[in-house]
Amino acid sequence: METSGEPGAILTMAGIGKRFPGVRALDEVDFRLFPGEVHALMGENGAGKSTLIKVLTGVYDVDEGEIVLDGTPVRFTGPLQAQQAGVSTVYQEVNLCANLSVAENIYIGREPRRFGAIHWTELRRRSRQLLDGLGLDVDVSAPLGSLSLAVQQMVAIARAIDISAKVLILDEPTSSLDADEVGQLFRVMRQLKQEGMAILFVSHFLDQVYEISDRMTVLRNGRRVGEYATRELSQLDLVSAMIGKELAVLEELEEQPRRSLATLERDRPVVEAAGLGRNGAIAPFSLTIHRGEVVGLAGLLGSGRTEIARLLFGADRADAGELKVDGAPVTMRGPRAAMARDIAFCSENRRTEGLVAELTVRENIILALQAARGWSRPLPRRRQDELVDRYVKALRIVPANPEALVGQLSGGNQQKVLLARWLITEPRLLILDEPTRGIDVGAKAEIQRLVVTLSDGGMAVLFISAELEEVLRLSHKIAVLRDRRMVDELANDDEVTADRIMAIIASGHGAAPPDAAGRPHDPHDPDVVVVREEV
Amino acid sequence: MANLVRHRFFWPVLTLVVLLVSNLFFTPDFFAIDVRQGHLYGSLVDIVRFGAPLILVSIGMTLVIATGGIDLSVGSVVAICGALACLRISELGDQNSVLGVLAAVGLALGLALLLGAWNGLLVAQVGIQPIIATLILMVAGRGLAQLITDGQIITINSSPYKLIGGGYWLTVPFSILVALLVFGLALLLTRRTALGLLIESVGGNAEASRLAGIHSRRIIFTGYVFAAFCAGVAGLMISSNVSSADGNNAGLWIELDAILAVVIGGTSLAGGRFSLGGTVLGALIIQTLTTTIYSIGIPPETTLLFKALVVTIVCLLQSPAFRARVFGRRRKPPPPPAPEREPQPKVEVPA
Amino acid sequence: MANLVRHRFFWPVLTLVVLLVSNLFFTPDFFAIDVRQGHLYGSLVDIVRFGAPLILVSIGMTLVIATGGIDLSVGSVVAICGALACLRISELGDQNSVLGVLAAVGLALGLALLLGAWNGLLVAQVGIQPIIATLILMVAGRGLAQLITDGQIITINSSPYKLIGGGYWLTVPFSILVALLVFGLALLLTRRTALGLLIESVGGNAEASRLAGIHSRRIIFTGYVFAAFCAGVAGLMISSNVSSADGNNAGLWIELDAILAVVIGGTSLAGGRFSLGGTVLGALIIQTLTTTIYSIGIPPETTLLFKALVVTIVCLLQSPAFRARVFGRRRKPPPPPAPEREPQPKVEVPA
Amino acid sequence: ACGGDDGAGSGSGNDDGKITLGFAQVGAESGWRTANTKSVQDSAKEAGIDLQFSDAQQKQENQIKAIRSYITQKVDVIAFSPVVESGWDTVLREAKDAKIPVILTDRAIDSPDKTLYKTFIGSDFVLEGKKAGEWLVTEYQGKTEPVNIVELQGSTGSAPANDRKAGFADVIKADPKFKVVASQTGEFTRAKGKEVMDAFLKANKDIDVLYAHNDDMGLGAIEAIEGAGLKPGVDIKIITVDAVKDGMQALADGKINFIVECSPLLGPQLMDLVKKVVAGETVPERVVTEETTFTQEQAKAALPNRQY
Ligand SMILES: Nc1ncnc2c1ncn2[C@@H]1O[C@H](COP(=O)(O)OP(=O)(O)OP(=O)(O)O)[C@@H](O)[C@H]1O
Ligand SMILES: Nc1ncnc2c1ncn2[C@@H]1O[C@H](COP(=O)(O)OP(=O)(O)OP(=O)(O)O)[C@@H](O)[C@H]1O
Ligand SMILES: [Mg+2]
Ligand SMILES: [Mg+2]
Repeated sequence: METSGEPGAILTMAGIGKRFPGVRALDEVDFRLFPGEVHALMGENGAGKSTLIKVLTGVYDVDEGEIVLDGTPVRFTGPLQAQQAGVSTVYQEVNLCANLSVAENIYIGREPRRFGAIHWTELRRRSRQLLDGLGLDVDVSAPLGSLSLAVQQMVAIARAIDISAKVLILDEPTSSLDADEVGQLFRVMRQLKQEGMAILFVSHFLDQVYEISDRMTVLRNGRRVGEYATRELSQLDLVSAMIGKELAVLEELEEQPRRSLATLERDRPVVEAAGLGRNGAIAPFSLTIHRGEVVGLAGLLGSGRTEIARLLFGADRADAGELKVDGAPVTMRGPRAAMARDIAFCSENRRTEGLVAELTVRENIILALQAARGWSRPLPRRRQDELVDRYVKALRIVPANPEALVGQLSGGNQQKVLLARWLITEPRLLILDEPTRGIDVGAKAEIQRLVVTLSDGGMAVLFISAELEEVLRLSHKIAVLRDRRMVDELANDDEVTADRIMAIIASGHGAAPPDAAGRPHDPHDPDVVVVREEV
Repeated sequence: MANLVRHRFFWPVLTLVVLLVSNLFFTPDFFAIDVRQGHLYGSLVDIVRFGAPLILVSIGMTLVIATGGIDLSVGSVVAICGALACLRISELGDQNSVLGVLAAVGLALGLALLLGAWNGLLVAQVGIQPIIATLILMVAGRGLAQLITDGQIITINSSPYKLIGGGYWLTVPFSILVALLVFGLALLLTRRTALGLLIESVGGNAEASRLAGIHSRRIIFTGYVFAAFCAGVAGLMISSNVSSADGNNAGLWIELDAILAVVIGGTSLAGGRFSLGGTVLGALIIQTLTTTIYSIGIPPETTLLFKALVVTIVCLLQSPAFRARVFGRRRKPPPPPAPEREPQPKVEVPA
Repeated sequence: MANLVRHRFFWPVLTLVVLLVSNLFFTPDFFAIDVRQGHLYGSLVDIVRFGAPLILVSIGMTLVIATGGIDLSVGSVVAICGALACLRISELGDQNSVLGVLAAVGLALGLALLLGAWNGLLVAQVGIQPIIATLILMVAGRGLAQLITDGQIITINSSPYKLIGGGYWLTVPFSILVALLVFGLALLLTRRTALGLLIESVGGNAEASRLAGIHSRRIIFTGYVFAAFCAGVAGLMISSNVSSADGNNAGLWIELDAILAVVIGGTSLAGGRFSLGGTVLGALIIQTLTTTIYSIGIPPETTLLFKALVVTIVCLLQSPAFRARVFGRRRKPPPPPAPEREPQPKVEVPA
Repeated sequence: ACGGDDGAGSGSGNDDGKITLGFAQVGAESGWRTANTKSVQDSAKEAGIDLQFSDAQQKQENQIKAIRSYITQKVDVIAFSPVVESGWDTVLREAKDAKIPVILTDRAIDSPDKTLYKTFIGSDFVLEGKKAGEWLVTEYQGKTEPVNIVELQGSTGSAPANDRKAGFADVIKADPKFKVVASQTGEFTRAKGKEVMDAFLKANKDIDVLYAHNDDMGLGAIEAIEGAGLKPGVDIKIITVDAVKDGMQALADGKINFIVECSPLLGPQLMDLVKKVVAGETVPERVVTEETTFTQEQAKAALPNRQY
């Protein structure tokens, strides 16, 4: 290939290779990106997508191969150089400074100035404008760390979009976004595309990929499988290209029977929350989860789903209401108290609240089980290996090396490790907060199947996902949240559709669910309104 | 009122006021300030004057700590700079030659910058952990200072040099002016330009900053150079104040006082957000504490205990967890090392 | 071979060997070990014997650092424990009474545990940053030690007490046995139980550990208590070795040596992974360095520079970034404080 | 020029006629220093002098601050034991301007302006070194074979260490048979003294004499010598400086051969001087503390009524 790259392409990567100790992350990968297109980079977890992006933007050195940007060969020494050359990137893990404000995060490194000094009012004005454009209404001077992961992701996107670049790279930008935000993002992406920007997009949501992309490149095990026009490749073909075999994953998923409350034998509740709430976080709610039941939480970004999970697990303390486990009232003093009652909580932000990056896969997986046993009764090594092996296989964690450091795993594989940690504790109530975030189609189906199997075996599950379809598919019962209050609870049956839930969220009320005492619960009852919000 | 109490400077200012007022019982004219022989004179002036070196060192330390580092070598830099300047001046034919003194001062400050660059190099380029990297210079620097002074104390007799630490300018002690100048400079550099923001970003999340295209290394490097520069000026001041350089004892323990001042001022040792004003306040508290110990005549055996007691109280008051337990239920996000049971730091935003 | 070079102990061990061998040029029988009067005798034995207190303190420091903290107060704890034990023994009717000595030792160690608990409380419960929290005890502790000794050096004459730091048991210096015992205990506790994993997890990510059901606070607390205990034993050893307690100088600067030992041993100050074996190695390197300085007759004025030089070399060798540049192209991800990409030849070094 | 009357009469806050003495101590770094402090405190009480006392924790800065605070408090006399030798001109001039007389104790200062202080009372460290050297010369008189000496210095750069080394070297340099084979700092502490001596013993086969700048290092070294299976005082002759109780005991036990006294008990002499200065009497420029040397026999005799 000539040095000037592919004619017409803004970016050409040829024969790219990258090794990490023990892993060949990229092997002879070619890639082309044209102006005015959205190009999806597809592949299983650990296929090398993020690595390709990092190699391109100078986060990692390239071992071999050639990168041509706009006709000139380049080899960036760091993200700054890439940015200056017109490549703007949102990396997979949200990488912002939690201690700085939203506005500062958006403009850091390119602050608007006046007389050499930072023009603070301008900085805030522009940030607000930019976020408005993405349909996000947040206080731009709030510290970023106080906002949910999804908002942080939107901020990162806003920052990247604002850098008027030639190439925009988005590595799994939608992994924790709701349909609404995804819509906003796509609107902006289309507009940028119109203006001639080249966009590289990574996502495990096939629907999104088909909706937005023009072409796609598929990676498998660090090698390029091929480049396709989106229109010409069926979803099934895409999946088999990614996975490498004719796996009828999608069909299987379609076939999965809708769970229904009718089929569930409601013996005894595992947990019952009555009027449980926390000032400023979630208004008092009532929720009962039975043995073998999957309860889904539906709601928009920031609607308070995570808060419910945290209260049930004792990660935060409730300041109102009552919580019963097995019929006995308890005060959750902390995660340990919950774990002692066989409750497990797989948190949504794997990086800050989940994994310990410098520990190995094995150590991360056994961590919760070991914590529950106490320090003096170490899990015998043989048993550790057994458990870890089983879940590495079951969840197809790559690399399948239990002694690899978790921090060096790809995002999706990290998520699987976190899930494995809680599965081996064999809980009676498993709280899953966005368990499928950043997980590839194959593994997602695997996890969904797992939830079904587990609940069939009597485990109670509280399932939170930004993907409404997933919630609908798995849950016996769905609680709908809006503005940090539970507005409805519905038994999942054929009547219940995504549209109907969206309608409930939009209108703010549905058929009032009965609360723990069996008495109908009116969401507008002033007694249960504990200060909704204070700014 | 509640707002006042919650202001981040409330507790430090209160401590300072309490310390100052408690002096009044032992020295009734403690707050008196008058002009004698054209010089401002009074206990309060003395506190700032003697506190000036600590203020300087603490300002530099603040920036280093904000980048997520720490600088243990400032005490040695103080000693080295004082020693070098005094050595050069002692070698002058005419110790009162202004040019000669300026040259000596310039040389000493140049060396300070170099020492800072060495620290910065070890931390930012080589990647040695800050405590260790600066520990090296802390140890080596004492040795260097001793070599410069030849293990002796160099005494000089130079009125231009004397000005820096012991002189007056328009009735105000010159050292106070220098400290003010450096403080103003640091404020200007960090708050009027983007430097402060960049430092906070690097200290808050170095990796994210790098991905955002910030030259983290350069920022960190600059921090150490600036800290060494401040320490150098402090070294000149201390040696000028006593017209001599003591390689062994000049600046001994000043790094710990400076770290303390930074923390009392509300900057977290974990890096990130910093407050220069708070640091100056912290340094003043420490200096006032020292002065108080002398003026109320704490017996020497208990001086250390007394000092520790006051510091403990200030630190407790600064701790959100402690305040919450003692003064009421308003809680703040937990500091990293004590993660349990604290409520989540969720700031409410109208959704 | 390449594997050997990449072993994490390769560079520390190499340094130690080089230091030891270089002694051979000055003291030909440096490696000779013989038995005199039923005691093991030789320079190598001395290094371990005199290094025992540092080894002890460093072991405790390792665990504290692994939880993401640091303990500056160990030196003061050394002084306090030595002082208390000696005071009690000096008050005994019969200083050779084994029971009396045991009681004194027990009392001193009990106090050490208490002091550790104080540190742990401030850090884990109140949430004061570790450097500051332990700085308080560092300052106050010296005062306390002086109060206990009344500013004097307490001299005792007790053969049972003498055993701890200066005695022999089956020809082996008792202090070496004690250090071995504590080392073994720490290894056992952290590696045969799950404690090590829990500590590493807390040090790596405290919030994630909390959510995984680990009592982070309790772990952190325990770390400080253990560190103080180790320091207490070291204090007994030091005072026993010279049969006297010096509240002012015992354990001075030992915290810095211990931190250094921990880092040389390959444990990151950021917390997380730790290596007790590496720490012992690090402590031995530091002690060997000190002995080397005596035996090759480095003049006192330059000992500090020499010490810093060796430490710098060790730290450089431990730095992956530096090794990459000097020894070849094998690269590792950069350590946290140096966030930017591995040095490219292009990266300007503003020095 | 004598400001005694002025200071006491008009300025002082205490008009009860009692003399106020501001004493700025170096610190509490050793037992010697503590005895010194006690002596000053006790004799002040005895002499009916009101004592303001401060501890500089070995820092000149602190000491200057303390002196300044005495000036502010308008005490009658300031006495201090300078941490270091130089850098006192300014603060002493301030005292002079405030007409407060100053007395130096125990350590001298290095200033060309002798009018800054009234007098200096204290030991002469160079002389102490010389006394140590002289004993050695006498001890080895008539012998020709080389004498290997090891020296344990005080804290590097401190005045006693510098002077005791210099005085000793000055005397022994006359005879080439005296050879200092190793000299290292033991930082004035027992633990370091022991550690360094241990290394000396390993590195030097043939040590005849140990000269330690204070008793504590000597006591530490004795332990090391015993540990090596040698007899201190016999196989290796030991000279130390200070004569604290523990040192005297060792001397009496024959483990040390000779001690040069460096007495901390200058309290009574100091109080005398204070009274004289306040009364406006002239005092000598230099008052040397009453000090002696001890051999083993003298130690046995002196030990029972040794106070520190
Ligand atoms: N710093 C590193 N050190 C060692 N191995 C690494 C490192 N970064 C990535 N890898 C390995 O490289 C491979 C590719 O990872 P990459 O992050 O590119 O996957 P991905 O396609 O982005 O996956 P996902 O969809 O899960 O995000 C993985 O096997 C991963 O373990
Ligand atoms: N659209 C928004 N506008 C403003 N603030 C928001 C928005 N979405 C989330 N937040 C902030 O995020 C915080 C946390 O949201 P929370 O995690 O409770 O929501 P969630 O329902 O779990 O959302 P997610 O879908 O991200 O899991 C809220 O306290 C709120 O401050
Ligand atoms: Mg990825
Ligand atoms: Mg959530």
